[in-house]
Amino acid sequence: MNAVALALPGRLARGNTLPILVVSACFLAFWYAAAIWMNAGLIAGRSSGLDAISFAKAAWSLDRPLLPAPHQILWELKTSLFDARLGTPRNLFTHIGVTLSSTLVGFAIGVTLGILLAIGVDRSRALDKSLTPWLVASQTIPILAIAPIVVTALGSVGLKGLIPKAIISAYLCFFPVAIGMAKGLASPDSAQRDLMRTYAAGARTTLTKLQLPASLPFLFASLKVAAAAAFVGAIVAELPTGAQSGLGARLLAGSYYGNTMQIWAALIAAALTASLLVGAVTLIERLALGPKGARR
Amino acid sequence: MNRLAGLIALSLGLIAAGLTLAALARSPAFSGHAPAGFWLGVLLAWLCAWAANVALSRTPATGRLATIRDAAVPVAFGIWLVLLWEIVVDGAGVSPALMPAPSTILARLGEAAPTLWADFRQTALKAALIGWLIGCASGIGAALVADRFPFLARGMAPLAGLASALPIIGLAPIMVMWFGFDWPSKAAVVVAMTFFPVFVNTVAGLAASGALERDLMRSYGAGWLRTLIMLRLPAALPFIFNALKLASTLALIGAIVAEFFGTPIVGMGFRIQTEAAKLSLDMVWAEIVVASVAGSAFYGALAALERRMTFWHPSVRMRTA
Amino acid sequence: MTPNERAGPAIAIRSLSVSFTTPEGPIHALQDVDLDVTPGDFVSLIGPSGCGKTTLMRLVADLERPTAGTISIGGLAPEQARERRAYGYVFQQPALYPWRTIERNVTLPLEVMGAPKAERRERARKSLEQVGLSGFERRFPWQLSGGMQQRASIARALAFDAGLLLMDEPFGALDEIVRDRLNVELHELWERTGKTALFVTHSIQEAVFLSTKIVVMSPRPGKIVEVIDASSLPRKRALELRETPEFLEVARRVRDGLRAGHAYD
Amino acid sequence: MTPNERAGPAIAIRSLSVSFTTPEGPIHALQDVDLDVTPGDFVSLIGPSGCGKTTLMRLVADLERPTAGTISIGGLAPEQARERRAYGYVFQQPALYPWRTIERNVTLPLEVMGAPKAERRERARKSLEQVGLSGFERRFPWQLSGGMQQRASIARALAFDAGLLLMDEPFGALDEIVRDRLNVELHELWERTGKTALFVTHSIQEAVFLSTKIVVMSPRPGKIVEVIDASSLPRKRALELRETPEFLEVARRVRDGLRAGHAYD
Amino acid sequence: AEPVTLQLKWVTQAQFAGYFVAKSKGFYTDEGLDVTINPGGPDIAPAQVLAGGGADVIVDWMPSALAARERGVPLVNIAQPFKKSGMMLTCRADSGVKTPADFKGKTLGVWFSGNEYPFLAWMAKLGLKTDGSPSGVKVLKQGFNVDPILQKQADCVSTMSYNEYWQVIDGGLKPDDLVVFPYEKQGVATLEDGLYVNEAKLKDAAFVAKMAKFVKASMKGWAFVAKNPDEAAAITLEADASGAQTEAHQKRMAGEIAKLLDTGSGALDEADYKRTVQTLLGAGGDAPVITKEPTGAFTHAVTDAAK
Ligand SMILES: Nc1ncnc2c1ncn2[C@@H]1O[C@H](COP(=O)(O)OP(=O)(O)OP(=O)(O)O)[C@@H](O)[C@H]1O
Ligand SMILES: Nc1ncnc2c1ncn2[C@@H]1O[C@H](COP(=O)(O)OP(=O)(O)OP(=O)(O)O)[C@@H](O)[C@H]1O
Ligand SMILES: Cc1ncc(C[n+]2csc(CCO)c2C)c(N)n1
Ligand SMILES: [Mg+2]
Ligand SMILES: [Mg+2]
Repeated sequence: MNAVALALPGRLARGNTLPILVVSACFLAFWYAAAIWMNAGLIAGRSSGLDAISFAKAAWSLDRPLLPAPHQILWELKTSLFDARLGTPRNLFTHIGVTLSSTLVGFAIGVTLGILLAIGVDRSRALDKSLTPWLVASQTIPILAIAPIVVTALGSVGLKGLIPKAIISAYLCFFPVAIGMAKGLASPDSAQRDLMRTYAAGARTTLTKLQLPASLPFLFASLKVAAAAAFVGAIVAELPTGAQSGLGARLLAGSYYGNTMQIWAALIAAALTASLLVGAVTLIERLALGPKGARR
Repeated sequence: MNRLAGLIALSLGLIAAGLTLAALARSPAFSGHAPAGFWLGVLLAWLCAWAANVALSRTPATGRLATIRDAAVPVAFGIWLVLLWEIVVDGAGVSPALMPAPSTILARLGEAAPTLWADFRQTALKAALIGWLIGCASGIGAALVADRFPFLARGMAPLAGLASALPIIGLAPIMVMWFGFDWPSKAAVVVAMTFFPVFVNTVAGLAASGALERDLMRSYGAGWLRTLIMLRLPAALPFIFNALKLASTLALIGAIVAEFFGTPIVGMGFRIQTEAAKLSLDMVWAEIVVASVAGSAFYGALAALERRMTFWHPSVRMRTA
Repeated sequence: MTPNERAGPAIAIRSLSVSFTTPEGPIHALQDVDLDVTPGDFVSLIGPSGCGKTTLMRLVADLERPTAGTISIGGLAPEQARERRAYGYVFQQPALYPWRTIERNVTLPLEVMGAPKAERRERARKSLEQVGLSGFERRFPWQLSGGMQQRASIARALAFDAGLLLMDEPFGALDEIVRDRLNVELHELWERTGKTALFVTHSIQEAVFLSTKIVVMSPRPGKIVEVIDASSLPRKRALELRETPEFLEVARRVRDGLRAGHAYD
Repeated sequence: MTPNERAGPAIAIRSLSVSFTTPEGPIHALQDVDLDVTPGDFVSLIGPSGCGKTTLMRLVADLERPTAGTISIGGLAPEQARERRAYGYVFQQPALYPWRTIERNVTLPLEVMGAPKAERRERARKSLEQVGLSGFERRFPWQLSGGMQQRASIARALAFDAGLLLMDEPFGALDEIVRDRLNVELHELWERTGKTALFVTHSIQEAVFLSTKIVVMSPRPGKIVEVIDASSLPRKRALELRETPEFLEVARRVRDGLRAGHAYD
Repeated sequence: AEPVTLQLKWVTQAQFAGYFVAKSKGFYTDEGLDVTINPGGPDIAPAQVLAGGGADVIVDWMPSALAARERGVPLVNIAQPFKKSGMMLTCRADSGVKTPADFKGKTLGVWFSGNEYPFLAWMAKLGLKTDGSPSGVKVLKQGFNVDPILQKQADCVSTMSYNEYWQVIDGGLKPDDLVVFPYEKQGVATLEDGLYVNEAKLKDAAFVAKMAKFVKASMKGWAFVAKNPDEAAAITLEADASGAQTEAHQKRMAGEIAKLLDTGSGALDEADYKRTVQTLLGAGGDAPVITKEPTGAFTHAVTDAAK
């Protein structure tokens, strides 16, 4: 491997490209091997006396494999993303859009709530002492497990469709934001705070001129976590609530009809979308904080 | 001292008043159609309780008394939360199929204790705990390997990024396919859920030791393993503990949700799901209470261990000072 | 409104004591401190690490409350003085805000106090020039060396033109040459404006060069050992003064005072 | 095995250059540096902030690689010297490990090198005594003042008895009295043991007091301006030496050299 | 038009074709109704939706409806388009199960969430324990698919004659590889897919009239399904927002559904009702489905008004 590295142009060898290529290749090879190994049982039952190559081929082209080969997933992704008519339920983009829209609404609600809570907790000692332990405890409630109850309960007060899913997303993402933001608001050191005191600055000025700017790196770090959490929240909220569209519904339908490929395709699509979401937050962070990121 | 005792007595008195109001809301005369005056009373009592809490939290205290005060404030707040819940459910006559009263949940906790224990063993002690242990251990192990072989780490970065963006819960049906119905498939989901946060945080923690501190080890001609044991692992502990705490909440939730995709007929997720469908929400909430108490206790234990092991870290020092 | 417009001492400290409560018991940081600062005085505090110099400054600035005793600043309580923005404070650390450029760090106090934009920029320009940082307006603090950051924080205190300057080891992070230069600059500024200054340093030479009065302190608990008058030295000073016998004599007295109060070993 | 058991210079530096690549282009930290250090020499590096003193020390310690030129330490390459634990390094910051007590910080190098427990404790006791920290063995670093932390880090370098001492501004954080005391201690240690020392300081007085040779540097790119010989001063020194004309003469030469190379304004 | 919300018990599929047809063909509009059909899912308990006011009328199975009734949600059956049960237990022949007597010690996949009652009743009748004790059967909570039987994780799984059974076939097992036990033939059949409303609302004559129109139009839809299963399947497919259903499967399902229907007035047959109640009462056990004979659990008022 070293010889290869030396033979390659310097930049390639020194950068991340080569390691990524090598590791990805190993990973794919491992996957294909695993696909043969795991699917062997399914083939053996049906057709016997195959030579090694046709055996591998068979293992990589099963309809309902235990582990589909990567190219099968890619093919499924391509079919469901680009071959199916746009805007129809058969096109995966439709489902990504549905999940994304409730993710974004939930994210907006959760982030707003998280920031307000953090400011409240920062301002009021009573609120901090009373609320903080319960906020931590609230995260141990398996909200995802009671999503159906939540959805029906919300339905009974007239909240339907996108909103219940968004509320579950918001529940999952307000906590990291509140914690991160509270940390950020408390992050200025005593010298930085004392400086404001020497200027006889009030609480509001201290908040806008010192605490808010100081908390931005913390906020963005937790926004990334929150974006991923909101997305997972939206997907999982779709699982048990009988949502008809969305990536969660797609996973469920795949599972219901034993369509392994559809599950994998939905999973990969979800991972890509989540990466994009986190990427978008990172981009905003860059724009807001400059290339130095945290700036310290 | 006097002020503290007085305020705690006041809080207790107000809680007694709240209990009376709750009993009133349950009485046939009020249940389901409490008059406006009643609600006004509830509001008043609650405002008084909040004011007492504000005063309590502002009371100066040191040492033991401060500990008492810091415990009393959230406890009083929590008790009132439960009281309000009880009063609203009873007083407004909310259907038990939508939201049961805390008193009913409590009763159910007692009656169904054996079932709850069996479910707890299946989901928390087997799936969640074992999955958590494996996930955390392999996360830390993988981080060490990645640290030892930077080539691997650089190559794995994008794959790890993508994998950690997977909604891991979606793996549950696949895991059932691979590992069967019983707890191992749930533990596998928990492993997948906890692995990445632990891996990422450990990697960050291993990078946390300062350049100067590392130069010091270098100036002693210390190798990778020695530097790891004497410097980088201790310096990484705060990060690792953060991940372990996060993973502990993920683990129980993951194990519960994974049971949606097929289980033997025991387990917290199984119970929540089937009882919810039968409209026995008191049982559902009883399971949730068990999950929250167990989750908080585990989290608390980890936090205590963290404080002991990272006593030197500024964030811990500040709290004890 | 600045303290030296009033009659009486600029700062009057009477039987001041401070102790901090810690888990291991109380720490007596200052005990029974009395001090008078006349308007236009330049007073240096010198003493071993941990003797309470910073604590004393913080008390004057109303960043800490005394356990006993009183402080008056031009007749006002420290809190009122702070609220009237009677002083500029240079901390031991630069305490620059990393998300603001050097210029916007310097204009920060003016922003808080609501000065118009044009004035803010003009004042920033001037005070950055005074500390030799012209041309670094658009840089961020982390792009400057430690010494330059400290100078920026001095510029920030100068930009907002208070009658009383509180400076806590402002030149600690600088090398000798730059330090000498800034000593001269600070001296000239003080001489020209007639501000009152309270100044902390570890350097005997610096203390003697800048001050009209040198307060020598001793630790555990922090006390004033001696107040040495340096007004015998000329009011206008240049670096050469440091080689004169008068200067060396005052320096010797300071050193003796320090040694007397020193608690090491 | 220690360098001064060998013939030839303890450190020999030949046409050494270092530049750092940064996103804004290369920074030339050192250019064409030549230096010889005889075994038993005490060599001080002095120069304005950013002139490359720390960089030069780090190169000797094999914590940085040169862009051009060679370094030999008692005939060995820096890497070999480091692996044979030929030097003790005191960094500009204390770099103590917060999870270890002061004692266990001091025994850290001995642990790495596999010394038996009893010997570790005995050596720690001795070197903590040397820096005046007896009684603080069980404390943690954050419970000590900055100056005490710096002293602990000196004790750590002394505990492990290398023939070559690299000290980067070890006394920067201390007040004058303590600093004077430690100057005397360090001088006596050096005198007694015959170690070779490379020492960075910002204080002219300190440099002259301790050294047999003073290297004056100038910044951008870091160069040696002048090497001033101080071996004309007696080998055994006491603080009073600082008032003698010979001492003041050497100090003046250092100051002039510094001023010549200084790039400020 | 009067609004009506219908909550289905399961995802959009030909099992509910009658309602989709009625909506698509305008039978509801003809009656002056504006019907919204909400699909269900694995964890949608229609009774809970009804209790929460999320629907006017729901499709549910009678065992869970009666259980909900005992737990304080007063469901009343207003119509019963499905005459026969489609529920079966499907076993692998190679597991050695030939008759119910062979179940002992075997692993059986069962649906929960209120759908387990007929199974529990059956096992009670066979005298087999379901709590995991060795003298009984091992019960798995079956997921959404039939993988457990395909992968031999279970010896038998629950199937509907119109749906999961065919997935087993599609999964590669031949009918000869399977042994099926339809509940109808085991004498433990319970009524499935009835229409239920909240008892309190039935006091309102206007509501009864509205439901009468709804049932009438729905039965018209079911009659259409019985005659044109293929077209009904196509209409269902159109209504499917998940995009996961296939035409072949839906056509087959519509054909199987037609065999279970009673395309008359939709009125509940009291004999069927009695049989269901007896089966459930017989189930007993520690957590009985129902403990006493229900009263007022069905009404003919709506179907009478629809005539
Ligand atoms: N917030 C605090 N809590 C407890 N002790 C404190 C606090 N602030 C200062 N002290 C203690 O009070 C004493 C005086 O501290 P102070 O910072 O005023 O010293 P100093 O003279 O400024 O020292 P240096 O020269 O090192 O800056 C020290 O012993 C210090 O440990
Ligand atoms: N890792 C690095 N990357 C880029 N530039 C560096 C790096 N290390 C040092 N420099 C630059 O090299 C020059 C010399 O730095 P060095 O730390 O050796 O100075 P110094 O003489 O020790 O200064 P001081 O007295 O402030 O400690 C400086 O201009 C510094 O900015
Ligand atoms: C997880 C789960 N599986 C099955 C059912 C039961 N069920 C209700 S309608 C219907 C017909 C589908 O073919 C079936 C099988 C359920 N409620 N939840
Ligand atoms: Mg200080
Ligand atoms: Mg340096």
